[in-house]
Amino acid sequence: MLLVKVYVTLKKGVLDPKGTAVKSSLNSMGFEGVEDVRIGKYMEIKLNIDGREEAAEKVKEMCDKLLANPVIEDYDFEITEV
Amino acid sequence: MLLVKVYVTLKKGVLDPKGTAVKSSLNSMGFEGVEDVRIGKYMEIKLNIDGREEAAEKVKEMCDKLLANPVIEDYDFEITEV
Amino acid sequence: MQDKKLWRQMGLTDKEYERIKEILGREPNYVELGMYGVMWSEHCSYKTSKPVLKRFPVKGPHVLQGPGENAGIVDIGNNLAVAMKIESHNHPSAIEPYQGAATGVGGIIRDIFTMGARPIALLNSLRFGELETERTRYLFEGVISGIADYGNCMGIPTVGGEVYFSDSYAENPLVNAMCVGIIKHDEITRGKAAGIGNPVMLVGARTGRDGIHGASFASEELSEDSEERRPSVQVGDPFMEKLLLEACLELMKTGAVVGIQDLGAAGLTSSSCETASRAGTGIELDVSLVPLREEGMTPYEIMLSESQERMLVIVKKGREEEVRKIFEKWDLTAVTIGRVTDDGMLRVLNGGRVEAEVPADSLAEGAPSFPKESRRPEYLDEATDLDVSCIAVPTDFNKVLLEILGSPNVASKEWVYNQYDYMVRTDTVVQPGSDAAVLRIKGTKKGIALTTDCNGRYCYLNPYTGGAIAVAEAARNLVCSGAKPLAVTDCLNFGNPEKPEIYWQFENCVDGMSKACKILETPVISGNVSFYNETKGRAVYPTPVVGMVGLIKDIEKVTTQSFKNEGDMIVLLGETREEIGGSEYLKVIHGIEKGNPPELNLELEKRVQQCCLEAINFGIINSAHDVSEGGLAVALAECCITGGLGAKIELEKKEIREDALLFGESQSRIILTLSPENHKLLEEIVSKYDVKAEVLGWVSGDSLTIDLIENQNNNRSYRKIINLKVREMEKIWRGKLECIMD
Amino acid sequence: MKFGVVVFPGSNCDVDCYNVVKNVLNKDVNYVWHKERLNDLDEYDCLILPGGFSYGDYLRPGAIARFANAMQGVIEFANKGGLVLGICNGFQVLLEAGLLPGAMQRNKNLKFRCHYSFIRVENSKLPFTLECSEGQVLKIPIAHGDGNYFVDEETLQQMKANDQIVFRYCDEDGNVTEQANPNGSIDNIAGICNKKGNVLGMMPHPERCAEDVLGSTHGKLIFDSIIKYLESRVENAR
Ligand SMILES: Nc1ncnc2c1ncn2[C@@H]1O[C@H](COP(=O)(O)OP(=O)(O)O)[C@@H](O)[C@H]1O
Ligand SMILES: [Mg+2]
Repeated sequence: MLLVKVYVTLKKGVLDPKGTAVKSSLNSMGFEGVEDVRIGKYMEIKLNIDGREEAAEKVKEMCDKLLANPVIEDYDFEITEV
Repeated sequence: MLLVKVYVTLKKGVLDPKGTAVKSSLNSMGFEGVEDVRIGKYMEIKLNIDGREEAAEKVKEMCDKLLANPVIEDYDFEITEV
Repeated sequence: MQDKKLWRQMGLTDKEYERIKEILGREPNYVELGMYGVMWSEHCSYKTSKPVLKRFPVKGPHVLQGPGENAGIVDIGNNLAVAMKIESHNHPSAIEPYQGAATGVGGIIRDIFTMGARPIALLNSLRFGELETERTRYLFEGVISGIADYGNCMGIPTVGGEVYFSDSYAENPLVNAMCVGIIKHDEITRGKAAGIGNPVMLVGARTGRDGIHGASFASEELSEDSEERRPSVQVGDPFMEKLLLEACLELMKTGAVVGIQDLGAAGLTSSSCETASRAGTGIELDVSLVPLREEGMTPYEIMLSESQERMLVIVKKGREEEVRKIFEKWDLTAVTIGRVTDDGMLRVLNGGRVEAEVPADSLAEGAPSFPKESRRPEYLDEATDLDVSCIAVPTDFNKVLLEILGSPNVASKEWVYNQYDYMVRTDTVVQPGSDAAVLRIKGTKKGIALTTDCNGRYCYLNPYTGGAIAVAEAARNLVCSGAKPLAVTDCLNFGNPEKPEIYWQFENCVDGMSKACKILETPVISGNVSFYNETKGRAVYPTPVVGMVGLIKDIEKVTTQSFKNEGDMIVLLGETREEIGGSEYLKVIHGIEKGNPPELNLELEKRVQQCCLEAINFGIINSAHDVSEGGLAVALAECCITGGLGAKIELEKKEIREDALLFGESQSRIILTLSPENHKLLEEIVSKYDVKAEVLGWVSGDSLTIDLIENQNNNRSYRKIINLKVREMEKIWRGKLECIMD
Repeated sequence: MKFGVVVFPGSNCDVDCYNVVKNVLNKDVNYVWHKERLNDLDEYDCLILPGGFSYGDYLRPGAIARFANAMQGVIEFANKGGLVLGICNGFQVLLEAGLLPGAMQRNKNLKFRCHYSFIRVENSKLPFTLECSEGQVLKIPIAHGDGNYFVDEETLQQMKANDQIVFRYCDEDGNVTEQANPNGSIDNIAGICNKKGNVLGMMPHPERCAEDVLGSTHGKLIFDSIIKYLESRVENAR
């Protein structure tokens, strides 16, 4: 079984309403030095595929099609054996 | 400047409607071997604090207080220099 | 089992344990004990409250279903009926406000469509501590978005409710959710497991270890990964519930359903034993057939899981395939897990092995119930001992009015309800923000009005009167919209009933409510009790929330509180007495939460309401608003603000204090406006009902001014005591919550 | 003339759209179930993608719905010039499906917002806005949590050049101000169309304000426009 960790982040230049809100909450809670917060998604996918390469290809396709929105998001992933 | 990567995940056993929906969508799109999907949050925080240890302490506090919901979520983080 | 007194960990008393042994003629095993533990808990069995709830009037010519089913149902004519129910989710919301409130909404929606009704509206009644603390703001914010996200996703408009803030709720917020559905008379379905041999199906979400009775912690049955087995908070899945709703309603139209019951508290255990008990049958089910979300769940866990979004359906034998097809269409699983039997037992199998076997009826109805000791609380003497003459009458009433308008209890709740989709389904004719929400009933000329009400402070100071006022005010709110009050659903929120003082509060509230329900002819058709709302010995204010539905014959005649036309005459129905005890004014301006709450004369109340309704039905009333928290001045200000118009008021100086005149909360008062040429007609109606109607002034300009007229030695002198721009009042009233929260 | 209302699991304004077309406009209307593989939607003249929470809005609003079987048909229908109106969640689906440019994000204040709002008609030459006038202010409800429209600067300029911005949030008098922007949308955008002008996406709900009893009838203008356009198309064909 493979464990795929997918990170979806907002593209540079795209405003991040959630991140902005969290940053200002942190600031108003008294946390100093918080310069920027960006919020994305973290997904864990259990994949029953033999061969990492094939898996990587599939995961890329999943990301392109569904898991990330190419207009505003970038993605990255790691695959480990479990 | 420090870059903190925070991963917030649902605790084991906690229902994940989003993950379930994505899993069944992937299945019906024809992706085979997708056994499970869990969806969490991924955050990137730019922190202007000297000293990783101090930073780690602060980030832990942020997670406990705001970034994660301790009743249903776990979290983990990494700190790197940038 | 004997030596460990395991039953105590499951919340059963020694006496109850003895009773179980008597019923079974043997010692219960672990699974059985767990099932009795939850079913005989206060939450499921009503063992403490039952004897008192019997005092409610529950009958009426239009009642189609009273208490005892998943929801109550009243007739509204045209072969249509309204199903409604309110339920608390206080404790879960205190632990996890978002999910707690969300699953509360999910649960109450299921209660409605379980009856075969299409849910058409949601309301909620909420109590929090004062907004000064961060914790309270967190709870408030979380609860509101939990309610919003669930209801919005379901596409059921959240059209009304109430929010109060008081220290007494700081540790124990109250989250009561109400749902209203519409149904044809011949489509009413009940939670009955009838017909020996009929299959029992489980549909909807998979079963996980959500919210399993806390008692399981310390048990010996927990194995290897017991760390992982901590009962987790229930997480709501409104999308799943939406599918479940549509599938169930579609299914019920096929006639294949014999009985249906949602899985709420005590999950599979309660739904199976209750349906069997109602039908006088038994149920045999096999936990190995239950679709699971997690591995290695024990029969105990499966029977007690409170995973949301599940339904138990008893279908006619031979029609399982039809049922399965409908659920498949909605991407849901439906599996047969058992069948109806004739031996009255709830038998739990695990593959071939019998895991539990107990009389279903004894689980559902067998909890020994005793009235509790009841004693008048001592605090009452102190709390009602208020010498009003020691309270200085303020000099600057403008300032006082603005301050009360900015009190979170009085201020506009827009910050709350703008997060709710209150328009979906396109029936919402009167949106949140008036006295009651109004929905049209498509295909008819009719509408229904909905409200929830309760002033916990009144109930604290005088439970009987407070309970009665809750009912009276709810009815008054409906009447102000042009609706005839029909029926009540109630949610009784109290502290620990084992304390005689709390039990006394409980009894007195119920008695006051019962009296009011009788006189106003609004029977109680469903409800819910939530006890143990207390922390460190401090209980919440007794808070018996009243949800009420009323019928509007002609949707064109709907009335709202806002002033409509320049030049309209303003009339006050009812009478202002010197009553400032327990008022918002005393709390906000003087920091006092004491005194006797206003008196309520129910006969007068009824006449005022009938008078108002007749005038509205006559078509001469342009706006109607009941006078409640903040008194006459606040009510007038609200009419002005929501209508965007000012008013010129002249009040006769009476034998009462000026602060009582402006801010006292005397009951049975309604502010009406009408065109002056209709005044004669109004007077006729008023005299018929022997009600006082005082002309207060006119809708006019962009300010609210109140002049006090004093008659001295045949000299009339005028003194301006209020003079405020509507805009200025609006800014404070509308902006307050947003300003605190954002 | 026939309308189709596409129903995804989790759609909840489907009944409202259906009701308006059927009972207010008295036109033919069908539900189109998401599982249907529609090779040929020619029987329809206009398809409506209704509001709601398709697939719970889990992941991203509209993201999963766009893979529904019926969407293939909708995309072909649109490419052939058929009228497609996406309202609220329907708009989000159109964005995810690439029928319209841009993407939706969480409202700026992170909260769901439901209330009447005002929008200004920026393009009144579309099949959807014929009955409106340029600059006309419509009073119309919004109800969404993710209505914060985003598009990159370059595309925005192209859209402007093509007259693709159809509605913008404004105040009662038609001023496009930041205060009137309920969700943080770029340029106060409330509704856009594709280049050809046959696909419209809008966050506000016209189906909720098409009857007097509900407080505004401005939403009816959109439906009336569609009908007028379709009628004239029939006329022209003759
Ligand atoms: N305060 C009350 N007044 C009237 N009826 C009540 C009250 N509390 C509970 N009931 C009735 O008792 C029955 C059981 O209530 P409850 O356990 O809350 O229902 P559910 O099983 O749906 O959770 C219902 O029919 C309900 O209407
Ligand atoms: Mg129930």
